[in-house]
Amino acid sequence: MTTTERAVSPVSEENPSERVPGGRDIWFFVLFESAIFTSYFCVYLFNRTQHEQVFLLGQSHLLLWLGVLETIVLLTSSWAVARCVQHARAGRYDGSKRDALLTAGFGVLFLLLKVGEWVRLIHAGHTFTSSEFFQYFFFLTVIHCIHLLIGFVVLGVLWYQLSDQKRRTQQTVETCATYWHSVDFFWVVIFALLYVVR
Amino acid sequence: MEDGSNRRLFVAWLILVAISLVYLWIDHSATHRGIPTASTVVTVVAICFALIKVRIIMREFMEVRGAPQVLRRLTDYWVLLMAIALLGVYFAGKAVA
Amino acid sequence: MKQLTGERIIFWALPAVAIIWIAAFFLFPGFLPPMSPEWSAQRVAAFYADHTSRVRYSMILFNWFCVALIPILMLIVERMRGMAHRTPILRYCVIGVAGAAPIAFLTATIFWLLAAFRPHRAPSLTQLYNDLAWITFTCGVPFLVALCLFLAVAIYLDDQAQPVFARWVGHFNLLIAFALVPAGFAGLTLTGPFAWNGFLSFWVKNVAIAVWLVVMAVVLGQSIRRDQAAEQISA
Amino acid sequence: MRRPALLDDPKRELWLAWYATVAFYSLYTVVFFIITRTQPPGRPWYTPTQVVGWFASRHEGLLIGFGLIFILGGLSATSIALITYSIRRMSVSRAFAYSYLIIYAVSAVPGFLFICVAMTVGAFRPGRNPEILRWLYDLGFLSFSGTMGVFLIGSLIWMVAILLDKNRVFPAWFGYLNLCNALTEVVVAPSWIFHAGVFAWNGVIAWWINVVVFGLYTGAFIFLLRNMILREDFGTGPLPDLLPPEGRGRVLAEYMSP
Repeated sequence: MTTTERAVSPVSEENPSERVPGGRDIWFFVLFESAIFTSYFCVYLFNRTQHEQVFLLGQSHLLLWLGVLETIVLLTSSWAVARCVQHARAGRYDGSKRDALLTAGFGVLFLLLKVGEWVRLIHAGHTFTSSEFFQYFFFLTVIHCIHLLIGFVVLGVLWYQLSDQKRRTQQTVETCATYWHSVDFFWVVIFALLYVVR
Repeated sequence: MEDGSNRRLFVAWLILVAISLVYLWIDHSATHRGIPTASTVVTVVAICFALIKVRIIMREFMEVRGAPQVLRRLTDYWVLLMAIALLGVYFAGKAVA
Repeated sequence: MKQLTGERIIFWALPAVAIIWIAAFFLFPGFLPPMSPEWSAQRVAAFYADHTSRVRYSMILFNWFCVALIPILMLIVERMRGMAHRTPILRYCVIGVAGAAPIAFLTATIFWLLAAFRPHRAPSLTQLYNDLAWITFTCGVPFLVALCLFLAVAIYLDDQAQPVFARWVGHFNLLIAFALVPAGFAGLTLTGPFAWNGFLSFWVKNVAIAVWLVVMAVVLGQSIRRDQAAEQISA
Repeated sequence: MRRPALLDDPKRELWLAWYATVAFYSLYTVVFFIITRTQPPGRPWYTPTQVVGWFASRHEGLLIGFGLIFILGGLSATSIALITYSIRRMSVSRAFAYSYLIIYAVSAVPGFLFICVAMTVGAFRPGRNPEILRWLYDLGFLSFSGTMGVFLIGSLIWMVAILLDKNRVFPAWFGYLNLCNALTEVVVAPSWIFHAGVFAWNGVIAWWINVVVFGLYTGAFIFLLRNMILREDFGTGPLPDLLPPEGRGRVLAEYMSP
């Protein structure tokens, strides 16, 4: 079914109300990967209720404002890539490329903040093996950062697409953006679960 | 029209940032003398806010708003499913503990 | 022409490989007769303490021999190109096991060499290395079995007037695969024909491997010679 | 004597490899889950005495089950070969196909021969020092689950090939499923660190969730490989769409006629 769909799909100027942004296949990934993440979250939440004090104590060592800042940085990069898609659709590739750079820039900023946070925690003696809360903390943040690193490769593909007229297809641009947004919303949930949930 | 959709993205971003900032205040309400305390209300609100943000990201940033109905429905059900799973496990865990 | 020259060099390295193999077999003090799995830890430790040098030198040779098999197996893969197959898939199957089969035996030599490296350690540890070596050596045949099965299928499907390997080579490979089967169950018993020193698991299995190598070498040589003759006629 | 129809099928080698793949995965499941009961894995927090009991309770199962793997385990090469073939059929560099082939071919020894040897040696001499028995137990489980680099890099190679391919050999969603599978292999890594909990080698995250994803992934690729064989036209361009059963014979007949 999908193969037939792909043959028809390099759409650019179809009726927008009938178009799956980025194509169906990337949405399969978004939904499947969020199901996997949800299963991790469920395991975390369940164990959290079983050892509430340990998790609360662990949580008290996090800096909430830093988490909020990271969230805003990643949301901004997501916003930039959404603008990038719109510019590309309108044929304004210069603007599109500028927004792609902004996306990557905010992505790098997020990564730097994250690494700084890890270093701070590890120096304070909170490591992957130090307590149950930090097991989950490092697991979820690291697996998310691996998604982010893959995201940089995806942005590379996006850049490569935008920088040559012959290669450009709106579908690929949207696929890349969809991946990046999914990295963003995984973080939104991870942030709420690690920093805010009580 | 292009400016309109750009403004729409900006508004979506503003709302997302605002919800993120609300977390600071939520957190404040469940901290007693600098030590976090357990709170079901905070947990439920935090999860719901996160999933609302997920839905906004999907609708506005990922352009599900203009996608076929199947995808619109599917993503909504998916977010709903995540909410049921997370809150279900949380309350089940509470009941067991 | 150049290609066949290379293949002939690999092919005529076989006798040298065989010498290493035979030397290793006779040098290792635990093959004639094979060490019994019933030996106590003390006796195993004493064996390695008494025969340290012979174990070491024989297993170094055996280690070389295992890996020397890989180029020979690749010659067979190259012969398979001439078969009347529609797809390269059987070649991929053979390549898929051609690495693992010798490496399984290489792993066994590592355990034997470790056992002989510090023979005066606690006897239970030497016994552990000895068991790991013998089980890996005896049971580690899955890739050889699969290799024989893949070759048999490849030969049966090679339906052309002048097949690369004659049909009986296919039957022969099936027979060898069958002869290797008992060795897989050597862990089940310490005595009898299935034990690692038993008639089926040691003698039948190792003779089968030896016969397979000799027979495959002969048919490989014939096939290379035939190609060479055909090339000279066309030239 | 009549020749079986399969012998005249130009896809006979592909079908043989496919059926062998199905047979291999069935055997694998039966041996690991039923005969040896080594999956779900034993507990990593067992004391040496408990490990002795673990081996004792499945003595015959381990020896017979892994005996079957010692004989038929090499059939794993058929699925590797079929996947290598699928990548060769794509419009991508052969480097992808050969990388895939070599990764899986070489990792067979640490990936599943080690657990068979370690468990056989453990069950083979039950009177061994319990500490040593636990050493074998650890070697078995960790070598089996902990060879995560194979599936990580292997899946990524396959993913990139699928996403670049213009011959439509696999649907793109399966390319992305490879990414999901690769990411679950990252999650196995903590099993080298923890003796208990959700990240241990039998943990909810490091084992149960992964096994579900891996099962779905394996089922999907076995099904898609079958479709690929049905669609194969032995050309170098895009693979045709999958036809309904009645149409397939006609295409094959056209292909066979000179």
